[in-house]
Amino acid sequence: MEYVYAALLLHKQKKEINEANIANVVKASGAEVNEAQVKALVAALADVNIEEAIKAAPVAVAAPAAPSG
Amino acid sequence: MEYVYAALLLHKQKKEINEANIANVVKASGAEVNEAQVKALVAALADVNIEEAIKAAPVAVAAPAAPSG
Amino acid sequence: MEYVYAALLLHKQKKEINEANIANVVKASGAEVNEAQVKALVAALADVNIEEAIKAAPVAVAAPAAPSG
Amino acid sequence: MEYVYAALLLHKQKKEINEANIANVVKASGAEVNEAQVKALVAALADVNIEEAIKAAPVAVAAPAAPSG
Amino acid sequence: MEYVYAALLLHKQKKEINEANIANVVKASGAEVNEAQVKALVAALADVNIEEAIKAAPVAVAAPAAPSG
Amino acid sequence: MEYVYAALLLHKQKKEINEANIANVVKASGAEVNEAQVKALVAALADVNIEEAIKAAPVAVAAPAAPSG
Amino acid sequence: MHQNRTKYPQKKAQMYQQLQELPSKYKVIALVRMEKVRSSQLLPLRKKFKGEVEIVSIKDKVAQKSLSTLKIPGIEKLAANLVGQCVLMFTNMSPIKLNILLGKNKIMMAARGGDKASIDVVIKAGNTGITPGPILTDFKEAGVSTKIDQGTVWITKDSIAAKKGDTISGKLATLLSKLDVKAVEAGIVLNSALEDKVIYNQEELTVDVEQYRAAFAKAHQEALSLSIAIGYVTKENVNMILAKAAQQARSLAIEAGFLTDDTKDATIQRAHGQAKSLSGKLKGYSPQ
Repeated sequence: MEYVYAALLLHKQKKEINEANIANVVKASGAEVNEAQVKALVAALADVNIEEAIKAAPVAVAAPAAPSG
Repeated sequence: MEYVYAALLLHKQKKEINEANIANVVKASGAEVNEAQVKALVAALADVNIEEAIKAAPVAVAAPAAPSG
Repeated sequence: MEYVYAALLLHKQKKEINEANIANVVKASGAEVNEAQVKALVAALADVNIEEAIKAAPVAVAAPAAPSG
Repeated sequence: MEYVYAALLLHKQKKEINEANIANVVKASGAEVNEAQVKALVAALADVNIEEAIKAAPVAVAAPAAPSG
Repeated sequence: MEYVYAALLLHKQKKEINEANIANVVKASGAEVNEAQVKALVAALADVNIEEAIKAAPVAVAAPAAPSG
Repeated sequence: MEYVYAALLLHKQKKEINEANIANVVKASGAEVNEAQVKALVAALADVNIEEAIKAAPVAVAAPAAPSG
Repeated sequence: MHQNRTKYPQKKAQMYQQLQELPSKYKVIALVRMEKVRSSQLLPLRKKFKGEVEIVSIKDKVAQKSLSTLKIPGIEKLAANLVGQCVLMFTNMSPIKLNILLGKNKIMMAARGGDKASIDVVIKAGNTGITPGPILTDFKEAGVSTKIDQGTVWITKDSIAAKKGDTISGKLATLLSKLDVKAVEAGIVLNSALEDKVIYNQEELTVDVEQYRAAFAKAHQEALSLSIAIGYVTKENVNMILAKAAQQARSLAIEAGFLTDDTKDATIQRAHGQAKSLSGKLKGYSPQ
């Protein structure tokens, strides 16, 4: 999930979500960067409107109805 | 929210969530760091169980649709 | 209530659910047959529509699995 | 589902759930026994804690929620 | 459940879901293949629209008893 | 998603989820293997408790924000 | 004490004879005590169970006399339960089943003073056809508002004269019977039954059908749960198993932060939701 956090961080700062930027952010956290994950993330996000995605309010989970019998 | 993303990124990488680390991550994203925000966040996080908090996050669940048959 | 499984088995196979058939199935499971229980079950079917009864399972939205750790 | 009923009948009677026993129960119901189905069930039940499994909330399928946008 | 995963993998790749293909996938995972389970799965899938089934919002049926864990 | 199915298949069989095994399973389905995806998935799964993760609350497919076509 | 009758009344003689024959024609003899049953209940049952159950209404002494001559094992125990006016039912169906069917065939009857209302007793608005008189007081006491129009008593609006469970007074019972409103649900319950040498008492004849209904639902549900948990595919559960497997894959992809076409958006929402959930717990910090 760390790469997704990095992408959201960039998004929030209105920075471009590209491989270099994500790698930079993850590296700055002190962790090693997995290039495959970076690549996969950037590719997957290419057609995603992050602003819309995070606006879609998650629906609360309803408690199971009491069994009727 | 960017500082919270940074904190989650550190948490996920099992890195210490302190002012320097958060500042580093945010800086790496290319943004300027607001020291006061960082301080406030680190202070506030001291009392919080991050693992529990992120597990409590609502999950997008489909609205229960009418059973189709 | 284990005889209910025997009745469901017969029902599924479209066999008649009578005392002899239930007794046979239960006996085949290696258990002793309690005649009174068999009688009561078969009698209850006078007022129980198995197909409807098994469809009557209450549907609820899943509660999020309680995080176990 | 008839083989599962047979397995649960055996389970409730605290009898061993093996191919021979399931086949016996199904045969006693007057139906022909599909050996492959019996084998498949017994294989799938290996290592399973039945008591726990029957308590699990089965997932039912509702129609996909209508997209909201 | 492993056979179901194999079927979904084939489905996703738009490959035919037949006994040989499922057996191949399961075998490739290094496990032994239970022919009966493969047969049963393929037979059950014959009339199913997989695309619809996996899109369906899973709704849990209320458990007969509160899950213990 | 096919790589995730492959991972689940391995998990279910108690086989190691590594690049070679996932690649093998996907290859057996007759599809070409995208090495980068395999690498990314294996890396992403490294810290994940799969048993817990698959128990997580159901997630709907319906994505109102992103048109898939 | 009794005067010896020189001639048995013909009706009793017939019944005596009937009881000599019926027990050999049917496997089951069931007894109903008439103290709780009115003869008007029997007619619809006779119709309903025609060909399946023969219903004989009889005095205890005649029945005892006739049955005691029969060589049917256990009959003496049944005869011992005969008190006063009785109804005997002869059938080949299981006495428990008969009891359940009788329970399903309850009928609404006019209440007598002291009965408890089985339902909310509603007196409908409209013309009662009753000429005004002292009855107006009865209506008033029952809380029913009336008016007089063209020489008859009209009820101005639907009124509840008694709530379910209320005891109905003799006066109200009379009023209800004049209005032909039935307030009491009457069912027949078997007191005992003889089948194949075994005598069943009232308790043994009573089966909680709802319990069985629930047991069937639960048993099937358990089978469904088990089959899904173990991935044993059948026609009934194949859709659920596919949904579950696909669901597990989605959950895993999201938890791992591995973006797939199906789960991208949900993963971003999840990450953002976690940030929101976390920030919601932070005191003195509000993210900008």
